[in-house]
Amino acid sequence: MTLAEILAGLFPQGHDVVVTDGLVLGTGTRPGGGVVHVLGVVEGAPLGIDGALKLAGKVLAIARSGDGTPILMPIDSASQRMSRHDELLGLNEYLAHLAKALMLAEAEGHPTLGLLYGRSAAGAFIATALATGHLVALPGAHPEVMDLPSMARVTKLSLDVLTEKARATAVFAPGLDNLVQTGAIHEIWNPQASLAEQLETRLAAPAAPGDRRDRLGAERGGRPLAAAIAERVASRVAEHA
Amino acid sequence: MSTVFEPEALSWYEGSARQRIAALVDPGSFREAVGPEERETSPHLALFDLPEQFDDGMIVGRATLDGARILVAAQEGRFMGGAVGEVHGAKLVGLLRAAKALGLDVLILFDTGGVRLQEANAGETAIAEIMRALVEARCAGARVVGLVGGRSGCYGGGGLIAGCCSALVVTEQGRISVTGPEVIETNRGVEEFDARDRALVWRTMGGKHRYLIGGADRFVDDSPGAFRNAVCEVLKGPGRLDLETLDAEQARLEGRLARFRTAGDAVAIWSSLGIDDAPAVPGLSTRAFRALAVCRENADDAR
Amino acid sequence: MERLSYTLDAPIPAGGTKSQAIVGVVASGNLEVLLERVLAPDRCTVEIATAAHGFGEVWAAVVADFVTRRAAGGLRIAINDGGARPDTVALRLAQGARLIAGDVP
Amino acid sequence: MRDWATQKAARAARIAAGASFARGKVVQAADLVPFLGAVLRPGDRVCLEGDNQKQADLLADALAEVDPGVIHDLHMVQSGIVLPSHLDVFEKGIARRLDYSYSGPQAARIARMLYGGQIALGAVHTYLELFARYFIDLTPQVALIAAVSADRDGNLYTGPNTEDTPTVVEATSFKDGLVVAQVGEIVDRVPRVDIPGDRVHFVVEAGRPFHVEPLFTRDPGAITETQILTAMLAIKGLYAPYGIRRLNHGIGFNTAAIELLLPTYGEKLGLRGQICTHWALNPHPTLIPAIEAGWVEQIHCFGSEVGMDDYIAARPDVYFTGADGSLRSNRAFCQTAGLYACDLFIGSTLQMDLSGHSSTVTTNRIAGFGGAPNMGSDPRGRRHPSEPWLKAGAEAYPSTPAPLRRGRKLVVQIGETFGDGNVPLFVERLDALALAEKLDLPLAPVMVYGDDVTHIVTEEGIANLLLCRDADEREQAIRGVAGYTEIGRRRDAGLVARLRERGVIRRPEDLGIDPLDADRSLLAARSIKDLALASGGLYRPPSQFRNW
Repeated sequence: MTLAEILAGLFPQGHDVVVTDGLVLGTGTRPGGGVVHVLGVVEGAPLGIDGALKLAGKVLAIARSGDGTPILMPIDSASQRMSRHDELLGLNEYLAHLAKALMLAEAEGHPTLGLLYGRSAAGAFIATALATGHLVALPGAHPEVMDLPSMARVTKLSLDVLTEKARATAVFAPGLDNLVQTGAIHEIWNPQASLAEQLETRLAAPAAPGDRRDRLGAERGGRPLAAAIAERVASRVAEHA
Repeated sequence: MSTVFEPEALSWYEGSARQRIAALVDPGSFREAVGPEERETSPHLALFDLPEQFDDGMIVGRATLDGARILVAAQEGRFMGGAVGEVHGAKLVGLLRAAKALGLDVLILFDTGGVRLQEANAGETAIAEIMRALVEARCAGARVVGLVGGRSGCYGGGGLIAGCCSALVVTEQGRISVTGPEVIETNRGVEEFDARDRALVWRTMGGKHRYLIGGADRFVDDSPGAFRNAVCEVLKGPGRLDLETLDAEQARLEGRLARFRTAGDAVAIWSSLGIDDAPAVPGLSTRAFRALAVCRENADDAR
Repeated sequence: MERLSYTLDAPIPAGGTKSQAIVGVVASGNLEVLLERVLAPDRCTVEIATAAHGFGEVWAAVVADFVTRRAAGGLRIAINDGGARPDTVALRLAQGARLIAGDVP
Repeated sequence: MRDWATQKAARAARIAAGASFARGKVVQAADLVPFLGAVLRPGDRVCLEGDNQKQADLLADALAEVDPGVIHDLHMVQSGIVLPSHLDVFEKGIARRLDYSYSGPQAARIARMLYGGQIALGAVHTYLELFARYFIDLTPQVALIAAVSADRDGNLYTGPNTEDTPTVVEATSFKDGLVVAQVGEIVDRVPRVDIPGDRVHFVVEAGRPFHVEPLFTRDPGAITETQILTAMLAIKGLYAPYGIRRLNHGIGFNTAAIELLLPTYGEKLGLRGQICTHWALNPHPTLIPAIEAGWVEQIHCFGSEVGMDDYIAARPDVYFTGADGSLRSNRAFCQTAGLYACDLFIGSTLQMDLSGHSSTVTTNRIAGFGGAPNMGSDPRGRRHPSEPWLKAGAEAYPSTPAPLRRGRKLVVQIGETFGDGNVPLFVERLDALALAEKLDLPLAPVMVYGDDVTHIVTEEGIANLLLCRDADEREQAIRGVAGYTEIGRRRDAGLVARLRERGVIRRPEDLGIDPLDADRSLLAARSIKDLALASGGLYRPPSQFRNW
């Protein structure tokens, strides 16, 4: 689906969303008349220091309003911008700042909903979609940490061998299903059904207490150990303390 | 007349994660949680016929520092380059969740190349969970201090986690970055980044540069004692994370971007900070460098 | 990975009272050695998981020398090996025996 | 009547041919390829200067571009096969025969080309041996050399990396050969005259310095505990008892560890002033802490080392320096010094057999020798006594009356029993023998012959071969320090125990060394940065060695 189709589906009442240099900003009107803030990275753009800062500034402005307006973050990005200049200026701080801003906005009562409909990768994925409180995806989305050819280079395994291994486990190969199985993506929306209804259902759902991605990963089999280990560490540390 | 160089007993850079913890916290105070004897190794490395490590390269537990209770996590940068896999990441998630519940400060001894490729999806998700748990712990009042001075630096997702910490202590060897030099070179060509030019790597991502642009809060010698002193100092400061903090960080990062948008190289940035002999910065001793670095961009506790 | 396992008579009981010790890291040419005091003081077992295949004879010789020369009685030893050379293996084993004896912090 | 000056006439013809591309002696870099085409003749013996350090790289690249239809069948007589272009000339048919010494970086490619018959090999020499042949039967007709700067008369400044240049020029120019120099820049007045201008016929300005490989920089960060143990054994078990003051070190990490242990471990043993005072050695950065601690009286160098120039210039009491203040190195003289004036050579190898023969050749890699066979041999022409030399002689020939007893130079092989990738150091049969068979060579490329080796140091201990009385003892002494290699595991335990009682084999514990003390904290510097700091900022390491 294109961004225009998605926005039209999400906001039949209309929206004022514009895309500039790969960043999407604006609001959409909800059926009941309220609005949803829309901000994200689209058109396969990489996320660099300026983009991250711009998005974070917007998120912080929303958070300061304290009106509880939800934030929807559509994502179809590349990875973080890979450049010497971005790193020179401290890209890690800019990306982390954006992620923190999203989490703070959520803590201030603005539900954050990631909507992955295209690609996303590595640090850009972490700083955007994975920093939202709830991440949904549309079929056709293609998240990846590293593509298989690059992985083949690093691991010195042939592409065939890697592809074969990818059949046995969800844990390393790119792709939507694999990240659903690890629990990174909470749910996949149905593009045939009304996106607006699915959005409203989601926004009406009570906020889940805490981060349950590791438990999802255990339930879905993509991350068999993470939840149990985290829990065990937390309880052992508490015992000692 | 120079004298013989006499190294301190333990170099942070050379030490193992366990040695670093032992030398950092109060002697004998560290209690590991889910230690190597529990053999919680990676369930995924066998698929690649790779050796496992009993602690999966992540050591977590509690300890005391100057008598105060703290939580500690340390990455072993030599095992899989300190990369974050499922178990490795989950241990830190659990520790940070405990920090929130217990209201205890946390030290993270970074040493990582980022996500572990052989379990990339698990590692990527774990980093997102770590960041969330870290932010929640900080919102609950815990300080989370990152220590960066290991062999593998603090790359990829590690750099993002570091960016969420309330304070960072770095050494000259410590590198903080998202994309590593080799990856930039592979993707963009050697003209963009010559990864073999190590001086370039360090002046772009190394501890001195990060300290000068306000990307780190303390710059210390490569020794546990130096880290300990700096950690004790920053633990006295505020670590609170709220909108005010992030507004201040927004202003700080906007200021940096405006000031150095056109700078092509670290040396140009250092010059514009007012350092007369900027090319000499990498060669300076810690003491000389800190004296010179009074003109640095301040981090203002805004992170 | 190749897995090897040895059970030996150990003439010298491990010193000290620590229940466990660990030395080394798993990296190319390096290894970790986990020692646990769980056996009778005249026995020693060594389990090895190694990335380097076909060195069984060498491991047997290194382990036998270690148990003869160092205080290894009572120890269950587990090794994860990243293809370390025998001299490194022998050194780590000796460091482990010293560590569990409490000679060094 | 016989013309007794044909060679002079030939050179005059070359100069005349080259002059059309030159203004005075100066040739433009852009004209280099046609210029070389004009001054060279098919079948010429050509010395293209290059050793394990400096390279006449501009000239090498140009030579590889000449038309093989015009210039072919050259006979290359040069120290180093190091740059890709050094082999390109063979691949293109410009050159055919080769006599050389060292080929480290091109070891794999030269092996393939030798097997493929693209190179007709004369011999692999040691440096001094090749230099000697320049004056007897391998005199170059054309020498293509490298210098830092030149004036318009052709006076050359070779700077700290003088290395082979004086020898090459001496042999070529005084036997009516043609000398062409590449220089970084042409100046009005050179800082010092290393080569007088009347020996140099053409000069080309490269506009950049010649390439130099930092071959002698060893990062202390990479030194292992086992290497430290071998270094402790060498210091306490060899340097101290023999009182080794005059010596040469190889370039491996074991010897770098020795250098870094002198101010710490050596100091603790009270050995300062007793050992390691006079050296034939390149300016190893790892020796800086020992120099600063007052261990070293003087050092003569084969070449320089990248980043060490300022440090050397600031320590003229230690190094040989010129009127301009910078290092004067000279490979031929330093090799001679290493051969005749040193009491010990210690270095590493890739393979050693049960007779003690060692080689760095494997079936896929032919690295050549460099200076090792010269350093690592007993000079039969030596006549001056010294304590270590006499003591070693007494151990080797106990029944010979002292006044007629030769001394022995200590030739020590040091290394871990297993190398990279768990490859054993000790083997039944050297790969060099297989290579000799495959290439039909009359002589296997053995780096150090077994009868020159006096001691072997591994982490298991020291074998003193001087004390072995027959081949069987010798074999068991070697097996006795061969660790867990197959050679080591197949030792005769009883005989090895007896050798140990006689002190032929000495274990760490026999020397009061606890292997668990072999810790990196013993190193006087644990990183390149430590070395730079120890030098007071005078040592400026090349970028690839930095982590700051």
